[in-house]
Amino acid sequence: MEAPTPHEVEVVHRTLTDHLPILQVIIPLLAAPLCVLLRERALVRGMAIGVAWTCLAISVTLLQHVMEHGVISYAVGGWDAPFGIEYRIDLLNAYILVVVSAIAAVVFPFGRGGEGLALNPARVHLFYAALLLCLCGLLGMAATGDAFNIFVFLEISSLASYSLIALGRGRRALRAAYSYLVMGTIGGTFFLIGIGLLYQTTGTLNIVDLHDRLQPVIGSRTVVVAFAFLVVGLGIKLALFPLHQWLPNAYTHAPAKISAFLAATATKVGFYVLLRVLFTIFGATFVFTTLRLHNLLLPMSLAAMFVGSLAAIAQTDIKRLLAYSSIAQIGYMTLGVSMGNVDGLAGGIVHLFNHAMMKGGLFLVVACVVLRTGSAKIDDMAGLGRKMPLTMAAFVVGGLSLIGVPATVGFVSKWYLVKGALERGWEPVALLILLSSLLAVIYVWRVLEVIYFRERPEGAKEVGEVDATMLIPTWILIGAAVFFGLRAELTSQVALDTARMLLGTGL
Amino acid sequence: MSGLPIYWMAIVLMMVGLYTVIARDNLVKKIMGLNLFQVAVIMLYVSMGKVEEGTAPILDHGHLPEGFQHFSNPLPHVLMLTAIVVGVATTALGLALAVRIKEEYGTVEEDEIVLMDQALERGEG
Amino acid sequence: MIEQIPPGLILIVGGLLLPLMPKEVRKVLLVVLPAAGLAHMIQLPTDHVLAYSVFDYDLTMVKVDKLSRIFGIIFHIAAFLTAIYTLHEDDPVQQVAGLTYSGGAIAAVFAGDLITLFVFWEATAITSVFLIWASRTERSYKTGMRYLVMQVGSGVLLLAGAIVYFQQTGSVDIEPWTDLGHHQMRGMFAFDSFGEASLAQLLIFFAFGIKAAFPLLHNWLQDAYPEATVGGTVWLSAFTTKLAIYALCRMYAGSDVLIPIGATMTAFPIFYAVIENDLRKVLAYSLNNQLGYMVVGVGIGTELAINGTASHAFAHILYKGLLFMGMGAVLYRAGTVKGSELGGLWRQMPYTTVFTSVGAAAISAFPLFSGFVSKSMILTAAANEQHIITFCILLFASAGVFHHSGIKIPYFAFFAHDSGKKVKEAPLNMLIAMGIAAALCIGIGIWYQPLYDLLPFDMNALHWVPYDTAHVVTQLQLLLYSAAAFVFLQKMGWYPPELKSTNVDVEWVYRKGLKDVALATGRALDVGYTTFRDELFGVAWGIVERIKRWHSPGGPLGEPWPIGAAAIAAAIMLILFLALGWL
Amino acid sequence: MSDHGHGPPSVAPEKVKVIVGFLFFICAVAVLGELLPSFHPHEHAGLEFVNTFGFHAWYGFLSCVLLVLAAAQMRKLVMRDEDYYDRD
Repeated sequence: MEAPTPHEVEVVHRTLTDHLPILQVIIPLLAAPLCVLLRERALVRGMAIGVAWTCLAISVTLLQHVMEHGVISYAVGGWDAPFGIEYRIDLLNAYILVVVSAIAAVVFPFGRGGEGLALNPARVHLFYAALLLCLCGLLGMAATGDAFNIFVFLEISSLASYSLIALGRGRRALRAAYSYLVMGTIGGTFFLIGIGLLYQTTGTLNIVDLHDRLQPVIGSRTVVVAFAFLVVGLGIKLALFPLHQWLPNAYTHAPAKISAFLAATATKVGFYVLLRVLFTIFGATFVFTTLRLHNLLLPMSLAAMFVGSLAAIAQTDIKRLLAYSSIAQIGYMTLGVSMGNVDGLAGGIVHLFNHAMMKGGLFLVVACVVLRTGSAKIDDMAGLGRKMPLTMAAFVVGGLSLIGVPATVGFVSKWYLVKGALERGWEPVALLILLSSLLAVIYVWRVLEVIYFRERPEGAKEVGEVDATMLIPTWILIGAAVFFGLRAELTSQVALDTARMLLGTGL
Repeated sequence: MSGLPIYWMAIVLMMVGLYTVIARDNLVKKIMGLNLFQVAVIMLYVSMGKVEEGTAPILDHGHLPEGFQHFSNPLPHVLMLTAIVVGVATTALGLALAVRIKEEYGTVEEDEIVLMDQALERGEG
Repeated sequence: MIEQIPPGLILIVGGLLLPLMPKEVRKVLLVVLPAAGLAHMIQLPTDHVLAYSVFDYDLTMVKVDKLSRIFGIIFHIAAFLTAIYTLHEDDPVQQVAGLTYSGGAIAAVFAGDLITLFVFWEATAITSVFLIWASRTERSYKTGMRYLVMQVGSGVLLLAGAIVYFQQTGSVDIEPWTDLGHHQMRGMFAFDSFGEASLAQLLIFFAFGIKAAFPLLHNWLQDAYPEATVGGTVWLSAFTTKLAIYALCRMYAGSDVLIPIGATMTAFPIFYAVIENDLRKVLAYSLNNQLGYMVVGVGIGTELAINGTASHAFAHILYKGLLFMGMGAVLYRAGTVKGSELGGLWRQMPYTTVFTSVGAAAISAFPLFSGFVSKSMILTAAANEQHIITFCILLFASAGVFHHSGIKIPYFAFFAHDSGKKVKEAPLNMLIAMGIAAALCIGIGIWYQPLYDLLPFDMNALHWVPYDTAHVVTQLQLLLYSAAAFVFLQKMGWYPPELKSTNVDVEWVYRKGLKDVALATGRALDVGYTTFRDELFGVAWGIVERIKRWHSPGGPLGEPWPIGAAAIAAAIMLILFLALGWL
Repeated sequence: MSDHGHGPPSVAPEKVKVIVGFLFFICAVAVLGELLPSFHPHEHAGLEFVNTFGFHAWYGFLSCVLLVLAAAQMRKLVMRDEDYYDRD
């Protein structure tokens, strides 16, 4: 045996705290098979909630650590980067980890479990196993610094979400899950091709290392092809117009709680990976100066904003309305990216966080409605303002935030987007942002009109307010949407710092 | 024609797979197409690992085996083990969904399923 | 803590929460919220300031001084009375609109900078239009749209002015008056002739001018108020225009241009009031005329004139509200307020008759009624500053006001010839609201000192006594001989009868003139052009239709595509992204 | 009074006569009020004519007569059918 190297000595002396980056991925991963073994519904549910809160605690600790001491690099199994897999937590992923685990911590306890699932109650533990795997995948994507590892976690979370969506009531959930599976697999495979081509060119999979080694060959055809495959593959995952076709049906027919969870996290993590690919792997100069990505991303984003909003106006199903609105909101995020300046990018990043809160909250409201009335048709919500005042008030606040009314988070994101557009000299784009907000007024107002100004039809099912297990998670998310709207500096400062870091103009 | 023939093979296989996904209405055939598509990528990766004149990356008493100057790269093979697992899982889940769809709709032809869903929606609206 | 709540917020937030409440709670809140708001506002000290910052800009949410205080108080009282007046109806739309509208107006009064003012300025516009739409008729819908265009337009001008001003000075704060000596005040934006005004001054001037219903900008008022609901008109009559008077007073005090503008406003609407048949529209014209006095007062800008303006606004909100309440009660019971269809209601609605007559006496400024103790200040201020022509016009208008508001309204509604209508007395809550308003009209006329104590400048220092023999005698002469003239004209048969009609006003320009011109142009041009225009219209309409169809469920963008199509989309996007590298 | 209206007068003609008589009486009193010892007209430069005897009385009367006659003439100019704007 050779004498231990200094490196190995360091591994021996690591404490539990040092393992936090991997722990929050490992814990849900191990908890999932444990669910299958335990089987007992209450136990499994409690464990899932416990795992979610543990992950939240870990991610908050990590974020604090990153804000104070800078980037954390963790070598899995003691194999140092670039040869081993590196978990690399900087400001951006720390932020995403907090968003994802916070949403999980709020959404998992929602309801008593098992409602709205097309599943034998004796098998609910499998649902939680899938849910934990999905969480594991999302956190893993955000935490890892290895491109191939991202693919693996991407597939873990995707496979879990296909099965979760298929658990929705009604056979259309099956078709939605199937479509998502096919499209998601194409997206994932595109991503894999992109990584393969990059590996072929550079011989590394570590994201930071990739960036350095790509610079000498950045203009080569292989790199450009890899870029196209990566962006389109991720575009499918984050439902960028016109690659969004899987999303409306998936969100509409999935169990309501799953819609809330996925809408608030899955596309957000996809967006995060897009940021990583664009800015950390390829670098802003290549993306915006050489390729001029904005020429394509800007029209796609604008189309997403308008098609999503217009389609939302025309829907008769509230879940589908929210799903189309999500497509529009994703358009805002990529619009921020396409601006390629600090304000725009910060607007996109802060909107990621804001949209997670408001859309998560709104889908939870819908989950309450579906549970009480058994229908997600907008017309069936007539007169609910009186019957479910607290739930519907949450919808009002969430809707206002979607529009971007001042004092809500929606306003903060739009502020930075408009600022970014003006800075870039894209006055018409700033105008279009405001115009699409007007469309949001229409689709939110349509629902509010039904809720408050239409009488509950004679003979309609008698309904009442939902219980605290649903109201509290809903109002936590909606309340956060107002809290962070009033204290905008809390989120926007992180977003601005992150944007500066990604664009390489600071930090 | 430039590039190695193996790349062209991978591309052709990929296109066949994607074409099947696009053109076939049968959900099981779509899964098969998806499989072809994934296999093409696996072949692309595996071919990357081959180094001309390279041998298996196993040390022979701490030295390269006689007559070899290089090792082949083992990493792509390792990566593809994971990708194959992902592919198997996807196929299994996809087929399971196809079975459930067959149970619920009585068919696995997508065009028929779309028509049934639209009729249902019109009935409700 | 309680100081951190801006005035008006209680009404706005409370109003927005109303739809969540059951019917009975809504009714209680409707009355309690204005009372609570008043109690909260009263205890704020007069130099209270509440600043906040939005992004990097420091703004002032609340700035209390004597001027904002008196407007705040009367706005709360008006909201309280109107709330009582509308209790018999259960229309959440009106209740929400009424409370948020009044709350917005109150918050605007206390705004310490132009941006905050703009926010609440627009808030009053958007909330108040629902009081018109609440009539739920085709006609009220169109009227509401016209109203909204004018009101929002005013807000846009205000914002534009604020931005220009900010670029010039780097500040959006609303500055206090400059004291020029000789009891003369000057607002931050005051100017004496249009030639010397800067762009910011002009933009904001016209923003205020629209809401204050300056001549030629006035027509939205007469257009909208008669179309609102019974209660809606009472809400409307109190806030929008008085908010504009307040804003003018704060920023344009001492602007000479306001004096002829105000004098015109007092005179010309009364001609329309004489021949108008819809009695609520008569009141709208007379409201316009009353605003004229206040505008003149602002324009004069002496301490006495400003006190006169503030006290006249205070008294005016009460008696004008009372008159609209009276006509609202008639409309509610008789189903019409057309002079030609009314008459002789005093037997069936005795209380309403008495209360409306009190309002009529107050607006006519009879001694012992509220109008007398406030209006005479403005006239005296005009005389003091030797605005001779203005003074004569104001005097003429005073006689005219009595003639159409003081005599015509009660006469044609309650007396004259029996219309044969069988109606009931107004509901109790209406009577209570009218009773309180009437009591206040008389109370202020007799015990005016509490009102004078609220005014921005110390009345004792101004040596002002409302009741001296000369004031009382001359005012009585003016009014009584106007009444005699009414009798004389009726006897001679010269009095224009009440006729069903529409009297065209400035609105003709945009409601008829422009339309006719467009039509005539269309006809004059050749068929090819018409065809082209129709084609264009058809194409535009077709595009709208297509957008609708495409995005609806079942349309290509309103419903997810089958897997094959989605995969093709992915392939095409791949090609497009690949193309980026080659272009 | 005038021939306007549809039904019978809502106040009996005798009562109207009394009311009108009372009005004329207080009109006279109001003018005589200027003779009161406590009557001290306010002096304003340029507005001396306002303080001539009975000025407010005749000014009020004349204002109203002119106002109504002018308005009646104006009617010829501005009056339209009730549904004027609703027609095309």
